[in-house]
Amino acid sequence: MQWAWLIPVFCFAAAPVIVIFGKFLPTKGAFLSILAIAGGFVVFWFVFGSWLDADAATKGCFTSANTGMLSCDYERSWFNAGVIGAVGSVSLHWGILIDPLTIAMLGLVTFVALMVQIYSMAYMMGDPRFGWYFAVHSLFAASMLTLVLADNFLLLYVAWELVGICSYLLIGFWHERPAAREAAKKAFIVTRIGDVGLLVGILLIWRDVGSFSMLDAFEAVRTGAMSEGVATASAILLFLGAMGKSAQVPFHVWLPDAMEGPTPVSALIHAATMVIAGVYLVARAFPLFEAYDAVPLLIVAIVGLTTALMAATIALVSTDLKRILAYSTISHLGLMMLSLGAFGYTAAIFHLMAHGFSKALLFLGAGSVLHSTEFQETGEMGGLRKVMPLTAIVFSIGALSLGGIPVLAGFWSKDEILVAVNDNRNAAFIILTLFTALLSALYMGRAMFLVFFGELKDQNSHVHDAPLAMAIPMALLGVLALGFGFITFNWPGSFNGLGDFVFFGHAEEFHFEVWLGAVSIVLAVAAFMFAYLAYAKRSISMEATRSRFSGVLKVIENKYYFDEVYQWVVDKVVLVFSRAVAFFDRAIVNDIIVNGPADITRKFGIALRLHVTGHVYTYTLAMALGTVGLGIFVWVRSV
Amino acid sequence: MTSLSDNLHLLTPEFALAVLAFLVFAIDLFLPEDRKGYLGWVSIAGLLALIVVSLVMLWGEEESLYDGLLAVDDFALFFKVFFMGMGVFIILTSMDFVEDRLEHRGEFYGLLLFSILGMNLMAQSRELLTAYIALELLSFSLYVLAAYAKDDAKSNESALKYIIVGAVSSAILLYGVSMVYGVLGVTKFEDIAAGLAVASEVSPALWVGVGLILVGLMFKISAVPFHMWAPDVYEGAPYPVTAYLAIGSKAAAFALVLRLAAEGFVPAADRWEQWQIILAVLAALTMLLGNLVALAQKNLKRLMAYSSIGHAGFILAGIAALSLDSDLASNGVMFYLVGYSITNLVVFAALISFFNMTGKETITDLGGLADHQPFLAAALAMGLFSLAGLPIFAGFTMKFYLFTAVANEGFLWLAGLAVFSSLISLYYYLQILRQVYIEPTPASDGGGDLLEDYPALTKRTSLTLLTVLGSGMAGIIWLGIYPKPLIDAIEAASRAVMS
Amino acid sequence: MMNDFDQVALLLLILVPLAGSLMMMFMPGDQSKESWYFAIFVAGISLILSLLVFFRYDYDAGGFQFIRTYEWLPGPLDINLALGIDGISAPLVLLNGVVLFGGVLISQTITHRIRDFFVLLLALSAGVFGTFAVRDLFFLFFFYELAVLPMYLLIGVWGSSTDFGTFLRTKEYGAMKLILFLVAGSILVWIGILALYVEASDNSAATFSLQGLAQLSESGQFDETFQTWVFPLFMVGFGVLAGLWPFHTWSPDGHVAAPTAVSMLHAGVLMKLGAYGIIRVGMFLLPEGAENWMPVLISLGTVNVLYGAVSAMSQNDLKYIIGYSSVSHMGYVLMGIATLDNVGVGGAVLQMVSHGLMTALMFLLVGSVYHRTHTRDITVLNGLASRMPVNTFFFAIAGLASLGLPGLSGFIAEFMVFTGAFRTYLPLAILAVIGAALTAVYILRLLARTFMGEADERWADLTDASPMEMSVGGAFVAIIIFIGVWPAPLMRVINVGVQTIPGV
Amino acid sequence: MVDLVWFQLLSAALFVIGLYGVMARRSAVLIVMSIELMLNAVNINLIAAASHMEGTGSFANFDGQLIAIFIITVAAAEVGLALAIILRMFRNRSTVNVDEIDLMKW
Repeated sequence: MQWAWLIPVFCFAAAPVIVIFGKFLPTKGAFLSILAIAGGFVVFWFVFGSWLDADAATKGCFTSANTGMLSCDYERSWFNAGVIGAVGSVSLHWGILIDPLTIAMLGLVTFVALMVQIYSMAYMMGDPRFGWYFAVHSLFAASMLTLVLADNFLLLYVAWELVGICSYLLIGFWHERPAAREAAKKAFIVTRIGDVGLLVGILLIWRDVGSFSMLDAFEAVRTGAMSEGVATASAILLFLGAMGKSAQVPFHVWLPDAMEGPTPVSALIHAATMVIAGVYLVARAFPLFEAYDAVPLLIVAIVGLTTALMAATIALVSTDLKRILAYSTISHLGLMMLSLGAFGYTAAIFHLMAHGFSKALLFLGAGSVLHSTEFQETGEMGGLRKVMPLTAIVFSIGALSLGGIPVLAGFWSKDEILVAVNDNRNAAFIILTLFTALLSALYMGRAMFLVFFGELKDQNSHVHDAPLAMAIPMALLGVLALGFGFITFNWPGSFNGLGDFVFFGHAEEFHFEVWLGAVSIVLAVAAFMFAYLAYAKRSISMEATRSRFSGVLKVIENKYYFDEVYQWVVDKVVLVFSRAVAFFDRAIVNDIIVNGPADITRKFGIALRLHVTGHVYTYTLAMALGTVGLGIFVWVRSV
Repeated sequence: MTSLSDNLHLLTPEFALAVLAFLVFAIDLFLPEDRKGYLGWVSIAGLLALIVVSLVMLWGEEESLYDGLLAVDDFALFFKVFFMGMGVFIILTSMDFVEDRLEHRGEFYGLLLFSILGMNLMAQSRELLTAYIALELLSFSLYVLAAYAKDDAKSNESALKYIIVGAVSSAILLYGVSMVYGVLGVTKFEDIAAGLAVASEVSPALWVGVGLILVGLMFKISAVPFHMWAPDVYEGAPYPVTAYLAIGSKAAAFALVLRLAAEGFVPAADRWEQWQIILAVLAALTMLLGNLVALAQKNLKRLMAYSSIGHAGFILAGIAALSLDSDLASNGVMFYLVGYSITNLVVFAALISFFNMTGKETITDLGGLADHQPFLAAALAMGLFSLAGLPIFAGFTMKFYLFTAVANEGFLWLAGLAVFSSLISLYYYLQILRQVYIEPTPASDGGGDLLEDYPALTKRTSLTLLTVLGSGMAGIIWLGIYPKPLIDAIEAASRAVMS
Repeated sequence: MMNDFDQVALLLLILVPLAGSLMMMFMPGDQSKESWYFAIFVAGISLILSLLVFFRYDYDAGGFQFIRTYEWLPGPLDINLALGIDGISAPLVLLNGVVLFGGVLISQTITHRIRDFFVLLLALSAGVFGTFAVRDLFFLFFFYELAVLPMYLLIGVWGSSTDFGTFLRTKEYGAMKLILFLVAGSILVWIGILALYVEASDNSAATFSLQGLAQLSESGQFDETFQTWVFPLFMVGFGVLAGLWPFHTWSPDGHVAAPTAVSMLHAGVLMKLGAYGIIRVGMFLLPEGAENWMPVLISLGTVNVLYGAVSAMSQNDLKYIIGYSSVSHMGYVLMGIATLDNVGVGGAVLQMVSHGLMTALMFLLVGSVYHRTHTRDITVLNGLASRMPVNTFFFAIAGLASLGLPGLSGFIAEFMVFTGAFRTYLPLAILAVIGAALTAVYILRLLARTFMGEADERWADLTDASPMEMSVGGAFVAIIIFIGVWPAPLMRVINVGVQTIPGV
Repeated sequence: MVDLVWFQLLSAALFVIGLYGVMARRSAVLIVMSIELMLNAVNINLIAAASHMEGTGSFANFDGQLIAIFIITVAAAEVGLALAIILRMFRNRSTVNVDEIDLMKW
């Protein structure tokens, strides 16, 4: 288990090698990247295995007093700020913390990243910056893996930022396109705003606890050494960071634009890296959130629900395939947050994974579509199942899973969330959550039927299905999206369900609220039926509805005007302010405060020189006056 | 009681210098016009020989001659060597100029030698009348030298202004002497000190007397408000004379002031404390006004005049900081004088060299100099940086030393003001360097550039000026990096007057 | 053998560039390439010396090492060339060695009065080495001024004037402003030094030796009133060179006018002299004064951070952006110093090194771009990435280091500064963190405008960085990454240095 | 014997008149003459002071007379020099009016 650090290091090592030597290697070094992540995936299984074998007596392992899970912590000194042992010095460490949460995340990240990379081999073939793409991909995966392994907040922040920069590089991969350029910038800066909160939160915790170690912080919360104020404040600040990364309202604006990157990148960002980091952070720092009165969790729940609802409505009216998927991601991230906010720790992680596999699948499928049709608008598609059956099948699996159709992974995880919300939050929450679930099924159905069902357009008749390198990952992910949900059950004798593996406080049994399950099934099925009728069969016309709700629609189609408001703030406030400061610097500080005295001195000199008149009698007069003046000076002083 | 002629041999350098000067005048009568340049070399050889003689003969002597009128001590020796050395370099600097632009070349060197004699005596005199005579010997030579370009109206004007203001200041000085004499009945420095120290309440007449003596001397060092002659005289006088005024006459005046203050005023500690503040105020005014007005100058010589007024303010601050407790201030003053003289010598040598080539003397004419005459430009840069007080040049160490001394005597505000004035001076020094290094060669009246009008600009600097520049630059850097040998000599000199 | 070296190491460190500069004055041929080769040679030796000094500094022993005192002017002034470096100056010496060597290497683009350029550049670096290596107030000031003085000519002669439409910035203006500002700052320093001497002298222990003065300070000879009025002299005086707001405007204007190598040394090393001075003189000798003034310094530092960042956001000239970013980043240094916390001050020192490297790298790259495109206007430049991928990559690294990306040196430094500030001045520390986020805005704007986007056809013939620029830039990038990933070797040295500061 | 104060007052008056002359006169020659007046004031002061010195005889301290003689000599030389310069001035500029002698100023 001590060797878990190898998982990210493989990928870290691959990146510079590809950048520097990529030109001389076959496939421009892409194979190295895949090898590295595959290596990571293999090591993951060893780590998993050794965790299963471990108990509290194993070196570095203990049963966490906070979570109750068996955790293993290994650290190594990074550097010291201040001489070791001196008052006020700070020791910083590389450290890994392995507990079921980490293991779950490791599995998800390594697997999805591996799939996406294999897929990319085919998808990105022929791009001039093929090698660079894989190098950044490696770095991306490595950063994300470090993030989930980190045992202290500092290392987490390091990885957090690296994830951010990698997403910047990948979103802006086709930087020649202005849209990509701007999207990358937007992604980085918006998440960076959240990061301020994260960093301040981390430092606040450190200020109170005196250590960056998460375990120390949690311990302090548990024993009450950390006051309620600090705990609440820092939890909220951490959540700010999570909001940025996980695209929660109002920081969600970057995610839809991030579609400008290559589609496999979107798959990676949406499924296994970047956006789930926020959810992971809240889960990881859960002791802080739920301490005292758990005020932060209420905030998390509200933000999560708002996000889920708002994004779902937008997804419903988007016509761009990737955008639908993007808003769907935002919506589901909101659900995960909501789940966490409703104490549904296990449910959130479960949904995170289920969603991860499904969304990766959807994006890869969408990528396959875009790759061969070169369209992004759903209006240009339709009936594609006839020309690309495999893609159609896997996409449908993903869509159904996220839509919440039973036995698929998404159904089970969503159900867990509903249970958690029902148990811990009031009726308004559960109603809105169910409504979100309905919307979710509706837009998934809409996307699926619009793209793959209905009439095949002539322009798409030449379209072919995905090549092997793209097909295999899709197929593998499809299997997971289908069957992953079953790990939530008790399998007597071998596995007691996810609730027994990842949990907070105490292990949970799988349980199923019948009325809730029934309602959600009904809603989901109804939604898909409706979508089929409306978008595949076209037997229900949407025009009437559209015109009736045109006002609301306009707001939704404009994404609630978030972009416009931000744009206005940037143009009219930030930039104007910056120009004002720059002008102040030049006109006031420089021209008046700096040049002013200089000019005055020079002018003073110019004026003063006139005292030398050129007439010799002035000179003697000055001498005489000077003498008298000296006399007066002496006299005044002596009096 | 020793006879008046007992130790007469100790004055050998002065006698020899007088003889040398007369010799130069005499030979001048017989030399054909084209060989009069030899006289310069004769003077140089004589001065060098006298430096050696002085060093060998007078090393460590501590005597008082003529019943205490003249001192033969380390202080006098130091300045003697310094003045004669400066004389050598001034002659070297002026040779080309005199050759090309002046008549009566022989007398030029003779007068120069007389003025050096006057300076030597100023550093030696310990009595007011003797000091006055020595001062006039120097001044008269300078009046004539200032008027040396006799067909140049500016030269005439400068000499006229100089002599009128100079004579008035002499009269004031003498009036002060008469007052002091009237009250105390003595004129020797040490007796004055004794008289000042004894009197419980100094009579107003004595106050006036001492004050007027100070005024007379302040004129010589061009302290504000007795400075107005300086810019006009500097501007009008022939270039080498300007250099000499800035270097020699100022140093000699300070040598006299230093000895007078050290032997005549400082020992009367209570009085001195009262006068210190007066001198400090004068110093403050001088450094500020000199540097401020220099900002507005366009003529190089005039600018250097104001610059030298500013520097006089710095040195005056050092005089104000003299005290019985420590030699720091007198060391600082002497160090500053030496460093300032060497630096100014380099600057003037470079400017004279440029003037010899073009006959131009405004700042803008220097444009593009670095392209035609990199060596001159470098020398100028070094000199000006040194004047501005930047390391690794003499200016930095000497300012640091002097200002430390000033601050240490309790005049931190004055030291601060001095440092601030240095900043102002940096601006106008850099304006010169800007022309030299950054601006292009200016267009001439004929439309071409200066180079076409003055092909001499591309010629090499003459060997004599090169010697001056080379040794001056070496001196600047030497004093800037390792001034200890000089400081050792200065400490010995200052012990002679301060103890 | 190595012990002998230790005896003279610091003297050599100062003398090699100084002697090189003086020797070069007398080399024939102002326009010849030989001057460049010779300068490379001298800078190379300096680099080796600084490497040796840094790596032979024994951080276990700590304190001042390579101590050597040469008698210079004993007696009442007690000025001696006392040499020695501690954990604070050792990294800075190394930084200067690296930046100087890099700056000289890429200066082959200087074609006008080559010799004079290197004469001045080497003199400047001798001053920098000297400032870091001496333990005497006189010599500290001596070398400090020496480092400043060549700037006027370096900018004035080899710089460039730029017309910004609404206003004009000539090189003469930039150069004059720079030097007047810096010398004005040193006036305050000078007065402070005099005050220290006088105070020591009044306690009948007249000396300029830093060690001697520190002992006086320790034994309580400088009372609090004295410390409180003298410290601001040093704080503002040295602060001017560190770009302390509102005395910062010389810096962006100076950068805009300066040639590449000069900008590198100027922003990379010279500005650090100011911060170093505050630590070495202000904090070591006047700890109580420092304590009383720190709230002011940290506030100004915070203003620096935010003001610099906000100003940089709307600039269109590459050098202005980087110039203002220097103002902003030096704010972290000042903040770190002002925390009086061993982590914060350590962060400040590390930030000096880190900022020195990354800003030097940025100026190198701007120089490279400007040399090829003849413009620095980011509204004109576009899509350079496809023409100069290596430059782009380096610039991205430097920019990311500057916005505090983990894994690069800037993060560690800024993080430590924040840490220190969090412990002492929480509200300001939060503002500083926000400042770090603002950095991202202008850096990404710069990267996006300049390097990303469709390559203009005007740039069709552009070449990438020259091999020389590539190797220098690569070395800088490598160091930046190295420090970012594994700062321990550097921090060990800095820690022992910071530990000795009284009051920390 | 007349009290010393009267001599000193006479001397002071003479000195100030001379100084006034230097400032008020526009002819260089007259300025030089005024300077002579100032120097003579000094001489009166010196000789009077010397004759009033306390001591064994009436000429116990004759330094004052000595100085006066020196001053007379030097003054003579000074006048000669000044007149020579004024002469050159007149040759070159045809004027000795100091109002017009201001080629150099500021």
